[in-house]
Amino acid sequence: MADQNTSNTQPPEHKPESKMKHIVSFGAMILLTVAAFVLVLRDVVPVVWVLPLMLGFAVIQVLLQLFTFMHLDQKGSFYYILFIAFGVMVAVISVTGLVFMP
Amino acid sequence: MAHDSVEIKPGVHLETATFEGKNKVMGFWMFLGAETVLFACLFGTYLALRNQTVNGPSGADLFDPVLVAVATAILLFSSLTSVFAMMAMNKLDKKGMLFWLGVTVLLGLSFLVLEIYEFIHYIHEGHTFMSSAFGSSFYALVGTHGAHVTFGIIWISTIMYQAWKWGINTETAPKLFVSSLYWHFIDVVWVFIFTLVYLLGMVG
Amino acid sequence: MSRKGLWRILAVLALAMLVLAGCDSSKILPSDALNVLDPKGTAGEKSLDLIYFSIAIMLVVFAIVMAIFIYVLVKFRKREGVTLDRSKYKDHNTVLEIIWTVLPIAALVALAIPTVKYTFDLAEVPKGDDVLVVEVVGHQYWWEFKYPKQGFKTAQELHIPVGKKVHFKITGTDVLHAFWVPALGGKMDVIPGRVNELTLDAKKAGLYHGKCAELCGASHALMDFKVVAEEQADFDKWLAKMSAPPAPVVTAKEKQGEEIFNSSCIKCHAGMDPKRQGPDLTKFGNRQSIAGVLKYDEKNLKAWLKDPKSIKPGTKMEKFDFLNDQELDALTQYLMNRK
Amino acid sequence: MGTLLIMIVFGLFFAAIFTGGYNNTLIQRARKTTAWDWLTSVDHKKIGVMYFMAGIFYFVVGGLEALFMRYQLLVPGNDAFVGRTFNELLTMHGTTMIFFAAMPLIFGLINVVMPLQIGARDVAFPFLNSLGFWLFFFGALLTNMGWIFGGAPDAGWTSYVQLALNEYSPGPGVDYYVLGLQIAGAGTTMSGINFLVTILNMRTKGMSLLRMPMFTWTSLITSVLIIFAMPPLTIALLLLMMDRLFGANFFDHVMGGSAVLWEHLFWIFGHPEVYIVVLPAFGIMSDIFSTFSKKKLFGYNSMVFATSLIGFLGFMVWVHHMFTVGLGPVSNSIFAIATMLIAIPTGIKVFNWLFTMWGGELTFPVAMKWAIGFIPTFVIGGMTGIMLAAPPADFQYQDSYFVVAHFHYVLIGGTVFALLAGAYYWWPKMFGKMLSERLGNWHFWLFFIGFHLTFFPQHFLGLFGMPRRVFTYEPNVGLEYINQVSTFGAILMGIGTIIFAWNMIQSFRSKKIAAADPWDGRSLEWATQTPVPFYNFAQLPEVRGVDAFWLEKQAGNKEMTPAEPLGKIHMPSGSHIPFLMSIALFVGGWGLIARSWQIGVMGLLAFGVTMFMRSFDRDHGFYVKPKELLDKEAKS
Repeated sequence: MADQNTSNTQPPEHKPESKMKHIVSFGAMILLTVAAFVLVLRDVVPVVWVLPLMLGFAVIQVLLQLFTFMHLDQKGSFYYILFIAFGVMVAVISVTGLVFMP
Repeated sequence: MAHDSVEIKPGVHLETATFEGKNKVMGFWMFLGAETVLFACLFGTYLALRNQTVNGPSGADLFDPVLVAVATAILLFSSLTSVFAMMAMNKLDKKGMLFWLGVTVLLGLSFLVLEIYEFIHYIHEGHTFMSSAFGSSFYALVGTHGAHVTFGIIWISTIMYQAWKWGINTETAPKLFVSSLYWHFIDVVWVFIFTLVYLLGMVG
Repeated sequence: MSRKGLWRILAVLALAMLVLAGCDSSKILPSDALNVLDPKGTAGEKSLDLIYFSIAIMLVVFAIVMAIFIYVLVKFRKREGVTLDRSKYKDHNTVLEIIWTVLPIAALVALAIPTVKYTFDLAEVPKGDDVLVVEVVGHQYWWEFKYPKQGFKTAQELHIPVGKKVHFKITGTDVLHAFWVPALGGKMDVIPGRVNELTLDAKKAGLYHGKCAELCGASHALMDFKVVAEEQADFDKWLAKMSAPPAPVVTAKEKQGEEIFNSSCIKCHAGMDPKRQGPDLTKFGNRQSIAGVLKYDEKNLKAWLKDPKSIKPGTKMEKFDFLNDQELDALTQYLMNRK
Repeated sequence: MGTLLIMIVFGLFFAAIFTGGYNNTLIQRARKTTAWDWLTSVDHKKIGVMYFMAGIFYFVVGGLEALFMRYQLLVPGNDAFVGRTFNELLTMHGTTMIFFAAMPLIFGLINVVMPLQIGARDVAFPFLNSLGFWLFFFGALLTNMGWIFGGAPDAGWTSYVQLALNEYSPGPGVDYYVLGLQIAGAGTTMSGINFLVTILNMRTKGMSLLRMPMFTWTSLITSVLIIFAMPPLTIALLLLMMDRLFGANFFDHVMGGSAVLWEHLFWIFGHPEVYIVVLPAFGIMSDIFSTFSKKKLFGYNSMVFATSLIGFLGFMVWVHHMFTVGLGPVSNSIFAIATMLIAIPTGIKVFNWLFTMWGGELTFPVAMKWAIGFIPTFVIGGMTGIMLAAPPADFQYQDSYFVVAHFHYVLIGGTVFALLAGAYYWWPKMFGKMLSERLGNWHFWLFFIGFHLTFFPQHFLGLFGMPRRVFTYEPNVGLEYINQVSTFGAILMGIGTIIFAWNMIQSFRSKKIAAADPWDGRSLEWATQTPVPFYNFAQLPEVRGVDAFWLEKQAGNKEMTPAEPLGKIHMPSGSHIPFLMSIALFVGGWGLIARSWQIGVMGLLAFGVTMFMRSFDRDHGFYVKPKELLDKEAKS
């Protein structure tokens, strides 16, 4: 990344993205959403499991968003992933603090 | 540096073709990192205060699963259409891109209408911004998200106009790309809102 | 600047300090009433132990750093005509770097162990009949002390028996305050809508000063209270006095004072309106201070009644300047006889 | 209402100027003025200078506030500034020093120096840079407007609820704090993103991350901290604004709100904020030690590691500001240990500085004197910091003068000393002139001695039982003389600052242009000409290692080896939109403070309009041709 300042920029060539990938990812998101709704509206699992499972589904869904829709799976995303990860870390610490130390 | 020499052809990542574009995309990811923490603080506030209803209605009394399911579906779908728009942009297919962006904006608008309807409904039920700490924190969190959606709709519409007038080039492509990132991010936030606000509220 | 100039300034400063110190020791030496370094209770002693222990560790570290620092400054300053063999000075040294990473860790572990132990010690809730429970309520800008078991409350003045654990349940009604008796031990925040707990004791009888340690408004600086630590017998006497029915009103003057009290003061001082609550004055005659900051005498009481805001800015107490001298006299008499 | 009318008139006036409502000749004439040049500049060096000068201004303002407080505390029972007035002074002193003095001074130095150090021609987002500055400027102005209109904020710089709620702080005071800081905070976040992208994307050829000067490294970590620490503050301020302006109930315990929530949000921001202001100070010190020891920084890699670790740990220690809140021994112990951990990377840094000097060839110009003075001072501050990290001991220190002494040792002994060192060190690059060493020595010694006289005794004030933020204290309990010594020290610091001001004025008046490399420097900023041309480098340099310029000088080269042939250089054009945007928010914010919703909404709408102006602004800058460059180079 160091010498972008000077090198004559060669536009990154595009690896063709398939529409299919996004549609599959979208389908998975819908499924996860439905699953979360089912967890809450029907008694399929014990109550203590509802929140962790729901959160798990949400996290998977978000990862799908980030890595397919938001293109974090592409090359050169190292810094982006680093910063989002750090943001998530600070976010988790803050929420934990706010919720568990009232 | 702006290089006039970037060749505009299908399959080129126009959004990061110029130096400005690269900076913009990276800067925007950092902004999203900041937004993550921003929303986390609102979530933390909401979770800390959500049981403080002060004799008002609680989440379990208020939330309607059908409404939330519809809103979620709309927003998820708009995220997909936004991806389609970006794929069209990469193929330099201006018409296709504008079409998908149009769909995205319309879906966003319908989400907004649904949310406004929902808020009006709650206010009739006695759940207002001022009624309790639960009310304040609920509207602060969901309202901030709604404000982001509103801003996104205005933003994307503006850039649609610019793309329509100026075409898809190294100037408009980064803007389009960044606004689509923003739109996905709004969807990401919504995933947590429907999980931690609505579904958790229904569990009690 | 010449070196001479610097020394001149230093010498003047040192002289000034000496002259000042020679004047009046009560202005430079801490008083027993509120000295963290000379605690009169278990909690304060524990805090002080840790303070001294951490200072000791820090002084060792400071000495090491300063020794290297001074050596470097003296040895390696640029001198005309002297050249050092620079090849032997490297720009990194893994062994050294590991040493100054590991040694601090060791020092910190040494500090962390007693820290955690004492943290849990101080949070321990004492049990048994022997424990005196006092409820502390912080108000802008006064302190209310309730003795729930004994069934009375007082303000600005906390009496505790020597040698007994006193368990405080601390809460507030308006803004944040912090309850602090430096001579007895550490502080605890006063948070409305939340009850915090703190355990203190006094090992020696005496009068200790209490402070509000969290910015709470215009008169934050004046939100003082007194802690009277007394032997069990004296404390029991005080309890009896406080629990007894109020002294009868005898003289005509006191009667007049009572009328004035019942027609105006009572609005706030009998706790009818929680938002405008003032201290309970049933046993005002036993107090040692007025408003927590003034010496208890007639003159000060009158000054306070005439213009409380000039003494405590922002206090909710109204002016009683509509009373004429005679009425003021009657009211003061009445108040000071309520024992 | 009168205030509002004036504001409207002013608003129209500015709108007219900027939109061309006036006749064109006037506009043309205005565009040629120096003021317009600075107002619309996107040059990182000019913006840096503006940040720096604004920072100095607020440093003096905050210092005056401190002197007023010290005067009040000279004797017990003094009645010069009591009650609310004193609370306004202490609130504005804290707020001003942290947000309007330390931060802009740091941003000033980062702006001027960092792009030069990495061999860039400008920052990544010149427009955002300018916007960040003007938002800061108008945010700071708005906060200080309280002194004139309706009372300054008086709930402490921490603005703890419920004291900061309408019921206990009636009037607009705290509103100024809430809105002013929100505007300034938005600018800060932008600058953070801008610096970070600049450092990651705009380094010249060969400038790998592990070859960057330490100041650039600390700027990088600080930028990361800014990006992730400002949002909690934004939210805290937003919630407080909702409570005060729109009747929400986040903090009112009667309606289910929580005061502890505010403390959490504030300190989740507040603790990283401490590192935001102190890390760049470490960077400045590292560069200065290295330069004036004529040696490469000792343990460069461990320095980088330590800086990152401090930044990382900075986010998980905030509860040590809240030990007495009653969160229980488990929370307190965890955060106590996390806090102590920070001592380890900090210790690494101190030893690395000492060993940078070890075997060096030390010279002591004023910049180095500040750095030397920094070591013992900062070490004391760090040590009292560890002492404060032990909850049982902290129960006694918390909110007493001991804490005041501690954080002044860190913030003055660390940040201010470093900023003053940086000022003397980089002055020639910033202004093209030198500061007087003679006056500088007076400045240093007076300030240094004054500082220790002011704050060292305050440790004892705290241990003798004096709470902080009090406008008076009891007589005859051992507090009088110590307070007097403290006040005396504060006066010395004041005199030192006056001498510094005089030094600056003398330097501006002097005609002598400084040498390009007056300190025999090591990093790239010294490889530029003085004064630095607006494009910084005619040809971007190629970097071959840490201390790039020094390496070239050692190899016998006078200049850096260029990494590119002489070609046309693209530079961004100036823009008046940032100024306009900030004015819009300023007016809108003031409208909200005055509880005039119309003006508030108008301001926000105007802000929206300026955003469109920006979006549709298709000015892509201009090119500097090689011929012009050569002419310029030849001239100088």
